[in-house]
Order: sequence, then structure tokens, then C-alpha cells
Amino acid sequence: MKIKWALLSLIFTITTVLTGCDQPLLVLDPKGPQAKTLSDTIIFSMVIMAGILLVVYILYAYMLTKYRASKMGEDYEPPHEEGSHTLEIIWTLIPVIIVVVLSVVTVRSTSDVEAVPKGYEEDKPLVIYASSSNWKWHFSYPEEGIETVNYVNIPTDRPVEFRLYSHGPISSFWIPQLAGQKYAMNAMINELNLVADAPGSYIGKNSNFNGKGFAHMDFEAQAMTASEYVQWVEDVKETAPKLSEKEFNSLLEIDFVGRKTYSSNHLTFSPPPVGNHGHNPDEKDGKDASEDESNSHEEHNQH
Amino acid sequence: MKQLFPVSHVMGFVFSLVLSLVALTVVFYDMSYAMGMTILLITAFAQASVQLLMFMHMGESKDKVTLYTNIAYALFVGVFTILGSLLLLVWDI
Amino acid sequence: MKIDNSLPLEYSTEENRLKILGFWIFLGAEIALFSTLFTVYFVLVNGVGNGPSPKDIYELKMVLIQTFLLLTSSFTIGLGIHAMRLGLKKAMMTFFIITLVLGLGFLVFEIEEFITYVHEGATIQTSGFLSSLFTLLGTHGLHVTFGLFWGTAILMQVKKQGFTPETTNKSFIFSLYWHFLDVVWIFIFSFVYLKGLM
Amino acid sequence: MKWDEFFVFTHDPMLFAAMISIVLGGLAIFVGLTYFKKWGYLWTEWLTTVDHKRIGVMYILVALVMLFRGGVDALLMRAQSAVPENGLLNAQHYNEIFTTHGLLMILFMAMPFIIGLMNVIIPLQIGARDVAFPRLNAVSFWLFAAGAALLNISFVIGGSPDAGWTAYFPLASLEYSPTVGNNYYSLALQISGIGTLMTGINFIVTILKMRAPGMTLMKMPMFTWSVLITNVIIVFAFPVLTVALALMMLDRQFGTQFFTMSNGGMDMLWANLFWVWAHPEVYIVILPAFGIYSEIISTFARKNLYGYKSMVVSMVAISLLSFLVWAHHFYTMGQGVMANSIFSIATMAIAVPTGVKMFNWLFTLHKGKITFTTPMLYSLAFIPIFTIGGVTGVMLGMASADYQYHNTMFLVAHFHYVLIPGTVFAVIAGFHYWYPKVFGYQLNERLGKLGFWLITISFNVAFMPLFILGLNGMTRRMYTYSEETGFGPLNMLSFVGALGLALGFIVLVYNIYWSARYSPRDTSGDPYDARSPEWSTHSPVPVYNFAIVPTINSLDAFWYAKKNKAPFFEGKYEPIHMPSNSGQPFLMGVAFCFWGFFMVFSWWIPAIISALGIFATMIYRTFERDHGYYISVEEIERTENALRGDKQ
Ligand code: HEA
Ligand code: HEA
Ligand code: CUA
Ligand SMILES: [Cu+2]
Repeated sequence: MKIKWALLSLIFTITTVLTGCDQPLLVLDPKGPQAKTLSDTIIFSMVIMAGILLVVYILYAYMLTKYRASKMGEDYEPPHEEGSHTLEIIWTLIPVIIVVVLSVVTVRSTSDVEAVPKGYEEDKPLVIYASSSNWKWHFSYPEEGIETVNYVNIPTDRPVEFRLYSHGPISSFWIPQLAGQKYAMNAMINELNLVADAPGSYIGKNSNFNGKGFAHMDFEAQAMTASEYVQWVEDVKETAPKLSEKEFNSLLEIDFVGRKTYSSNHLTFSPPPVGNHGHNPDEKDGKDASEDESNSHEEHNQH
Repeated sequence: MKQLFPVSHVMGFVFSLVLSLVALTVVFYDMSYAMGMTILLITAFAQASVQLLMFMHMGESKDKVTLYTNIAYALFVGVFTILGSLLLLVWDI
Repeated sequence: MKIDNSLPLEYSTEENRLKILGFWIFLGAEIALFSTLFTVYFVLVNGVGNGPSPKDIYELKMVLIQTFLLLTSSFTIGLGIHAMRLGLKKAMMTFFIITLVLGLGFLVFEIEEFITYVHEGATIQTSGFLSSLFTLLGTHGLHVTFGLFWGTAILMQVKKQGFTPETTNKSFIFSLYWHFLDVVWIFIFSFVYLKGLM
Repeated sequence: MKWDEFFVFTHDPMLFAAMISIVLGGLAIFVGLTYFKKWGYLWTEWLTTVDHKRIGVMYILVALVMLFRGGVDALLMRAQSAVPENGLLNAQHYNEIFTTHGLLMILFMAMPFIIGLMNVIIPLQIGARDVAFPRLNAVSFWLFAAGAALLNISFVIGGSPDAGWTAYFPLASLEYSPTVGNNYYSLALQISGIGTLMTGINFIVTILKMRAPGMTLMKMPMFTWSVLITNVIIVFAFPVLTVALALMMLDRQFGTQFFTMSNGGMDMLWANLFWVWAHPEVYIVILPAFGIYSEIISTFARKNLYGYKSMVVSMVAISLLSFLVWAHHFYTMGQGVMANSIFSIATMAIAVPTGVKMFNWLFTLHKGKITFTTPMLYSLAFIPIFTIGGVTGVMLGMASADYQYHNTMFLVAHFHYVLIPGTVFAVIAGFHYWYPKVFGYQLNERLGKLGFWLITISFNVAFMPLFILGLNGMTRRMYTYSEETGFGPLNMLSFVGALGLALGFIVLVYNIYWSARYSPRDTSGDPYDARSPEWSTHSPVPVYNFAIVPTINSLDAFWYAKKNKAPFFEGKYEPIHMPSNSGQPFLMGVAFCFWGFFMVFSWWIPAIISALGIFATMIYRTFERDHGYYISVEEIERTENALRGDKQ
């Protein structure tokens, strides 16, 4: 047993030394309110879990040191023990309470991160379509009328609404320091709201395996002050080439490209999917699908 | 001849025909979606019970508790799979 | 082999009782299987793409004929088992033959229905909705087809060997299978066709 | 199809080597069997056997081979990621390797190992002479073997599946995964899955109907309980897999639109169906492990299992809950807060019954007399390590937080922390524990303990770093990463751990070899002074298991019989009815294997012919009249005397 404890503490020190010295872990180093909520939730749950582990380990160590055969004497015969109602109630009830607490925290934090961050509800969000194709990310700014590939610039202190979809297999859009991830899929739009507190360059990536080039599918998310951002948009509009349909299609075809910038976007000729969850825009709600069906019925009668 | 057609079986058959007819009303009468689904659910489960209990003799052997548990478990899994999937994939809540 | 004469022949040996229980549990698995197929259908029923919708292709008349055939066959196989318990071999075989013929009739109409669909351009490849529909109906139809072969094999054995613990056990289990197919059909009838036409 | 697409090894030296070693290995076995004239023995004693003990042994043998196959995969992956920008494996290889690693480890290692142990032990634990349907049991095994063979063939013929063991669509569709790899996936899993479903039915009936007189449900040993509940999960979860795989096959090979991106298909439906099955699946592999630990802990603490009733109730609760939580594998798919919250709460609820079990084990040790044998060491190590896996599972269960853990190494660490100390430790512990029952001698304790320490310590070295890597943003399934990510050192540490694990497993194999040669025979049949009925019969167990079926009047009846010096078996010998061997299950498995292979390549005519072959074996079975045979009283006496004669 001693060897094991020694080893565990060894691992622990090694890992803290290896990771702790230069930088905090990405997920626990939030740079925006959404990531902050998540990081707080994670740390809270870690503390609780550490408490649970502690209880289990103390009991465990006690049982193993106290009741080993070598200590119990040759003719010690363990008693028959059926179980104890009191104890059983204790170790059912306390976990139930813990789970209830965790549930409350979960439901709260989940609704928080799914909504526009607190304090920014009034601001007009910047909408960016982020779509993935074979190991690239395309970022289309519908209002600015520009598009980038494999990098995205956003203003700080302004809510950004990413609208995610994919031109192929499911991918997952993730900027660990700004917000949790969400899938980008082919036939529907998923929304991801985030705000960056501080200017800086953040790692963004696809975290959902989507084939051969998956490992290389990361991008840079650059948060800049509002004025810098406006300046950048102006620059792009002036200097970058237009994105033609032909060029866009060839972009979709190739496996990897570097960064690209365009002064128009693909949404005009290759519109994003319309549906939300449930895929079919006109029949979003399964419960009154039948009414919807009767509407579409007329059209179908033609054949 | 008569012993070949026990009353319970004949009744069961008639009953299932009647239930099918009742279910048919959802097509011929204009009614709300909820109403229609309620009728279908009731008639379908009633018919299934007729089959299971009357024709399949579910309660006749010593293992009947096992059989009921088995069917109940299957329904539990089936119902939650259907509802859960709809909740996740179709219903927009 | 111990034979318990107080029970019907199909339950009379331990092995027979094991088989009946085992088959019931298999039916539990079948419920899970069909529930999954229904899940797929319910999720995809609105996914008609460019193809026809349920209302475009379902025909009440065909469905009613199929329903009636299958309901009746379930009734007749019940009578068959009843006759078997009375020890009436000829009556039992007659009822079983009627059942299989009704089952065959059901299958003919179902295939007919499939052919009509395909003629209307509604194939299993057309849309998510049609893929799920054909798979659900097809799985049920395959079960019926399998049942026809199985039932025939059992009839041959009953004819040759008469009522023994084995043949009665097989016949009884077959009847469970057949009734179960009817149960599945009831749900198809209600939640595929009637709901679709509602 | 061109030849070099068919034989994928032609352009890859590593696969070429694998191919050669398979061919040579096969040849060696063939020559060996012929030389020693063992074909007849193999056929009559193994290939046609319906004896649950032998079927169990075959399951375990295949599972061990798969453990090494999957383990070599794991080593390759760890080696590849040990340093940044490593060139050992390219992306395609890495993708095929983690996919097959996941599939092999879960479906062809963990589950069959458990099924093997339950085959060997369950009839013995309930005082039965065989399972309810011995013939069906053989069919189950051969279908499993056919599936396993098929998946392993993919490695050299046609290419392995490469879309992850989860095979998410559209990635796994024909468009994005055009090799036959995912055809192997759908067919190999389908065939072995059908076998597993039949095992489920078989063991439910066996346990419900074939218990020795007096053994009521609440007097069953805990392993039997866990197996009963596991098989209930199997029966209701596997049909979902059957459907999902059938739809996958239809989509890939018959042009249907279930998971397509147009025409009304829905990619998310696959993920949904997959997890409806796969979540219960992970409890299928953990519950029997809980049962094994219960047996071992109570044996070596020399104490009855604490809180027996709550152990049973908690397992029933876990089995029900296991069907209600599948969406926790895709919280990030975009369903609403409401749906995520419901599944989140259901997920965390599983911590409660699992915790009850934890504390019951701990209190079984309380006032016990603990001896640290190899199986006990594994069981004791399970408690603290699995708890780490469990509580990190609860952390993943919190939907919001999972937005940050999902698809990362944190998740990979979680599931290895439950699967290895949970399932793998359990099957190894059970293997050591029940080994003498099957072979009549114990495995060497010193080697056993050496293996234990190597495995336990290395396990933590290999997987603890992954938690940290995950929190640092390292995603799973990345075949390479760049230097500046800073993932290098911890991955190297993890690789060292993986090497240690390999060493541990090599010691285990060596132990089997060493003990076969040098271990003294155990003549008592009950080497640990244990509690449950399997220890009351001889080791190795005679075909008929028990000459006289015991009567059980309490939990741990065998223990009390020993203590009170009361006889455990009462009555006199009677002729015993046994099922006869048959080649039909084996032939059916062969036919299924061919069918699957031809289906993979869409060679319809040969596939139809093989399907007819399958039907032929089924028709043969319906018309077959096989009443088994009887073992006469004289023969029982002879066997019993011989077995007892051994006892000096
Ligand atoms: C043996 C297998 C096994 C077991 C037992 C478990 C057990 C659990 N798992 Fe795990 N899981 C897997 C195998 C397993 N898992 C696999 C293979 C995957 C990934 C598949 C893939 O994507 O490839 C996975 C993935 C996975 C996810 C998906 C994450 C993601 O993809 O983002 C989640 C999320 O909720 C999860 C949760 C849980 C929970 C809550 C438990 C619980 O059952 C744990 C319960 C146990 C305890 C909690 C410890 C003991 C309890 C106490 C000491 C009492 C007190 C405790 C509390 C009150 C908290 N698991
Ligand atoms: C029961 C299940 C199980 C088991 C036991 C293991 C065991 C191991 N697993 Fe695995 N793993 C999974 C189930 C399992 N895994 C699953 C489901 C996935 C997800 C797949 C996916 O993403 O789709 C996964 C994924 C997975 C990954 C993630 C890959 C990625 O996402 O990039 C990694 C990476 O390191 C890994 C490593 C290991 C290691 C090092 C072991 C070690 O414990 C292995 C130890 C065994 C050995 C080392 C074998 C020893 C034998 C020899 C060395 C042979 C000697 C030969 C002779 C003597 C003949 N596993
Ligand atoms: Cu794909 Cu929603
Ligand atoms: Cu899960």
C-alpha cells in the first residue's frame, strides 16, 4: 500500500510541475463570462468530488489497516453482519443531497451559458456564421459582408452569436477560453453565444472527430477592441478580394488551406440551412406536425 | 363444433374488430391532434392487452410474474426510447 | 424426461416450460426492437424531402384488408391452440392451415402495396420518411414470411408425429409468435396509417 | 475493386508483417494439429461441445487474445502521441486503430470475458447441471466468434472501420468513408450482437428456472444476481443495436436515407440510436464486475456480504436508470436546456445506487479478516481507483461543464478509469479466483502479485495525465499535435505507463504458462474456504457439475454447511440427463462468417448462398430429434470415486 501512496503523490507532483509552472490549464483560464461560468462550475464540482474521494479513502484506509488477517489473530472469526438501516440511510441520503445540489448548479449554469451572457442582453450581438468543411472553418459576417477562413476576429465586450453548421460530417466548434463547445451539423443551425472580456489570441478548434485531417483543424480567435475591429473590417472591405461561387466551391473541395480573407461572403449564393432542431424548418414542432402536413399536402398532390 | 369456438376467443376477436373500428374514427371525424392520439393510444393498448392476456395466455403459467415484469420492462424501455428520442431530436423544447 | 400430466402437453416437461419462458423473453426483446423501429419512424416521418408525404401514399382500403386478414389469423391460431389442448389434431391442423393462408394473404396485399408505392415513385431510397416506413413494414413483413416457413415446418411435424410434448410445445410457441406479430401490426395500423391519415 | 484495395497490406509494411504472422500462425496451428493428430479431439471436445464450462473457456480464450490485440493497438496509439509531430502512424492508421481498439476492447474483450466467466460459473453457483438452452449457448458463442473473426479480418482485407467506435454519421457514410471498413463494422457487430442477445435470454431463463431447490432469489450469490440483471439489460438494449446496425448497412449498401444529409435523413438519429444502446452497454460490462468483486471481497474478508438486499436493489435501480441517460453523450448537439437538464439529473442519479454499493463493500471489510491474495488485491484496488472514474463521470454528467470536457482527453481518462479498474480488474480477478475451479490448480501468487502491482501502478501513470491534458484542451482522436500545444511531456509520461501495463500483462501470460507447468494440483475443490456453491464440487468440475444437486436453505449455504459440519449434498445418485454435442452451432457460425464477409463486399450471389446455408442449419435444427443422453449411476460413481481418490 505504501508504495502506491508514494507513487500517487509522485504522479501528482510530476503533473503539477509539468503543467502548473508555465501556464494555467486552458479550460480553467477563462477570458469571457461563459467560460468563466463553466470554469467556476468545474472547480466547484472538483471540490465536491475531492470531498467524496476523501471520505471513501479514509474509510478504505481504516478498513485495510485495521482488519488485515495478520492483525486479527489466528482464530478470529469475523461476525455475520446483515447490514444497518441507519448507515444505509446515511449513505443514500447524503449522495442524494449532493446530487440535488449538483443538479441545481447544472441547470442554472446550463441555462446561463445557453443564453446571451448576463449584462449584455441589451447589446446588439455580432452574428457570425461559422461553418466547417473538410478540415477548415469558414467564418461569414453577414452584416459586414466579409468572410474569413481559419481565423476569426471579434470585438471585445460585445456579445457574439456564432451560428454553426457544417458542409459535411459533424464537427464541434470550440474556443476553450471563451465558451464551451457545440456541434456544427449539416442540416441545422446551432447557436453559440459568447463574449470576450480581454483582447488576445485564443485557440479555437474542431473537437469532434471528422476524418483524416481532424488533427489539423484549428483556428485562431482574435479578440480586439471595438475600434480595432471596425478598422479591421474596413481594411478587409477595401483590400480583400471578393469570394466568387467558383472559388468557394473549390475551397470546399480542398482538404486544407491557410488563412483567407474575402470582402464578400458565401451566404448569398450558398445559404445556410434554415432549420433548427428537428431539421425541417416548416415542421419544427412534432406535436402539431399533422397540421403542418395538411398544409404541405396540397403541394404534394401534384404528383 | 361449438367446443372449437370458445366464447372467450370469439368475444376477444369481436372486441378487437370493434376496437379497430373505433380507432378508425380518427380518420373520418375531424378532431384535434390530442384527441386523436388519445383514442389511438387507448384502442391500441387495449387491443394489445386482449392479445396478450386472452390469446397468448400470459397469466396461465407459474411464471406469470416473470412474464408481466418482462413485458413491463420492455414497455418501459420502448416508451422512454421513443419519448426521449423525440424530445432530443424533434420537439423543440 | 419427467412428464407432468396435470399440465397441458406443451407445458408438460421442464424443458418445455423453459422454452416457453425463453420465448416470452425473446418477445420482450422484440418489443424493444420494434420500439426502436417506431422511434426511427416517428423521428423521420416529417423528413419527406422531395418525396411524397404519408397522406399522399397511404391507402385506407389496403390497410383495412391487411388488418382484417391479420386479426383473423390471430383469432384462428388461438382456436388452433384451443383445439390442440382438446387433443383434436385435425381441427388444430385446419386452423393452423387457415392461419397460414391468411398470413399469406396479408403478405400478398402488403407486397401489392409496396409495388404501388414504388410505382408512384416512393421507394426505400426516396426519403428518410420512406426509408423508415419500408424498414418498419418490411421488418414486420419478414417476420410474417419467416412465420409462414416456420409454421409449415411445425405442421409437417404435427402431421407425422401427432401431439407430443415437443410438437405441442413448438405449436404453442409458434402461436405466441403469431399473436405477437398481430400486436405489432395493431401499432403499425394505429400509429403509422391512422395517425398518418388523421 | 482492385486487388490492392482488397489486400490492404500490399502497400504497408506493418500490415504486411501482421498478415504474414497471421498466415504463419494459422499454418503452425494447422500443422501442429495434424502432426499431433488432434483434429478429432478439437472437433469432439471443443468445436461441437455444448458444455457451458468449455464454452466459457473458449469465450475467455478469445477475449484474452482480443485483449492483446486491442492492447497492441493501444500501445501503438500511445507511442504515436508520446511526442509531438510523431511519424510512427499516419492519420488513416491512427483512425483505424482507435476505432478497432474501442470496438475490440468493449465488444470483443470486456463483454465476452464476462460472458465467459458467467458461462463457467453461473450454473455452478446455482447448483444446475447446465444452462437452460445448451445448444443455443453454443450458437451464441459461434456467432460471437464469427463476428470477432470478421472484424479482425478487416485489418488485412479491405481495411478496418475508421470512423470511431461511435461511427457517427455522416462521417461513417459511404460518401465520407468509402472503404468497406464500416461495412465490417455493421456486419461484424450485427452477427456477434445476435449471439449476445441469445446469451441474454439463455441466462435469464437459466437463473430464473434452474436454481437448486431452496435457492430463492434472495439466496442467490451476488455474482448470479449481477448476471441476471446484466442479461436483462442485454435483452432490452441489444435489439436497439440490431436496428441501428441494420439501418447503417441499408444506408451504406442499399442507398436508403436514414442518416443522410438530404432527402429528409437525419445524422443525429444515428448518434441517438447508438447511445441508446451504448450507454446500457457500459453498465453491461460493469455490473457483472460488481458481482465478481462482491464474491471475492466477501471470500477474502471471510465475511458475508454487507447489505445484501441494498446491493440487489441498487443494481435494479442502475439497470432501470441505464436506459434513461443516453443523451449525456451528446449534450453539445444543440437540444434545449430542458432536455439536457433532464438527462443530466438522471445521469447523476446513478451515483447514488453506485455509492450504496461502494459503502457496502467497504463495510464488508469492516471487522473482517482480510487476506491479500491476488484476486483480492485487484478487488481492493478497484475501490479507490474506480471511485475516481465514477466521480469524474458525475462531473461529465453536468451538462454545462461537459461543454468543456466533451471530446477531450478528460473524457478518455474517465472511461478508462471506469473500464479498467472496473471491468478489466474484475475479469482478471475473476480469472485468478476461479482458475483452480476450471483447471484444478492455482495460478502462482508471486507472479500474480507482481502483475497486479505493475498493472495498477502503470494504469495510473498512463491515465492520470490524460485528465490534465483534457483540461488543457487536448481533444481525443488526434493522431498528432504540435510542439507549442505543450501536450508533449504528459503524453510521454502516459506512454511510459502504457508500457508498464504491457509488462504487467506479459507477466500475467507468463504466469499462466508457469503455473501450467509447475503449480501443485488443488485437490480440495475449495482452495479459499469460500462461501458459494461452485466451491462445493470437484475441481476440475465433472461434466455433470454436481453428482447430487444440493439443497440450499440460506445465503452462503455451503459456508454454513462447512461450519456446522453438515452435509451439503443429500440423497443418492440418479441417472443424469445431459445434452449431446452437436456440430450444428459451429457450422452455423461458419456460415454466418461467410455471409458477413460476402455482404461486406456486396457480393450478393455468394452472400445468398451463405444465407441459404444458415437457413439449412436452422431447418436441420427444427426437424432434428435429439433427446440427449443419460449418464448412468455406475458411471457417476466411477467418476466421483476417481475425483475423490485424488484426494489421497
Ligand atoms: C464501465 C464503464 C462505465 C461506467 C461504469 C461509467 C459510469 C459513469 N459514466 Fe461514463 N463513459 C463510459 C464508460 C462508463 N461510464 C465510456 C466508455 C464513455 C465514453 C464513450 C465514448 O465517447 O467513446 C463514457 C462517457 C461518459 C459521459 C459522456 C461524456 C462526453 O462524451 O462528453 C458521461 C456524461 O455524463 C458519463 C458519465 C458517467 C457517470 C455519471 C457514471 C456513473 O455510473 C458513475 C457512478 C459512480 C460513482 C459516482 C462513484 C461511487 C459513488 C460514490 C462514492 C457515492 C457518492 C458520489 C456522489 C454523490 C457523486 N460517462
Ligand atoms: C474495456 C475497454 C478498454 C480497455 C481495456 C482499454 C485499454 C487501453 N486503452 Fe483504450 N479505449 C477504449 C476502451 C478500452 N481501452 C474505447 C472504447 C476507446 C474509444 C475509441 C474511440 O475513440 O472510438 C478507447 C480509446 C483509447 C485512446 C484514445 C485515442 C484517442 O482518442 O486519440 C487511448 C489513447 O491512449 C487508449 C489507450 C488505452 C491503453 C493504453 C489501454 C491499456 O490499458 C491497454 C493494456 C493492454 C496491453 C498493453 C496489452 C498487453 C499485451 C501485450 C503488450 C502483448 C504482448 C504480446 C504477447 C505476450 C503475445 N484507448
Ligand atoms: Cu444534425 Cu441537428
Ligand atoms: Cu453513458
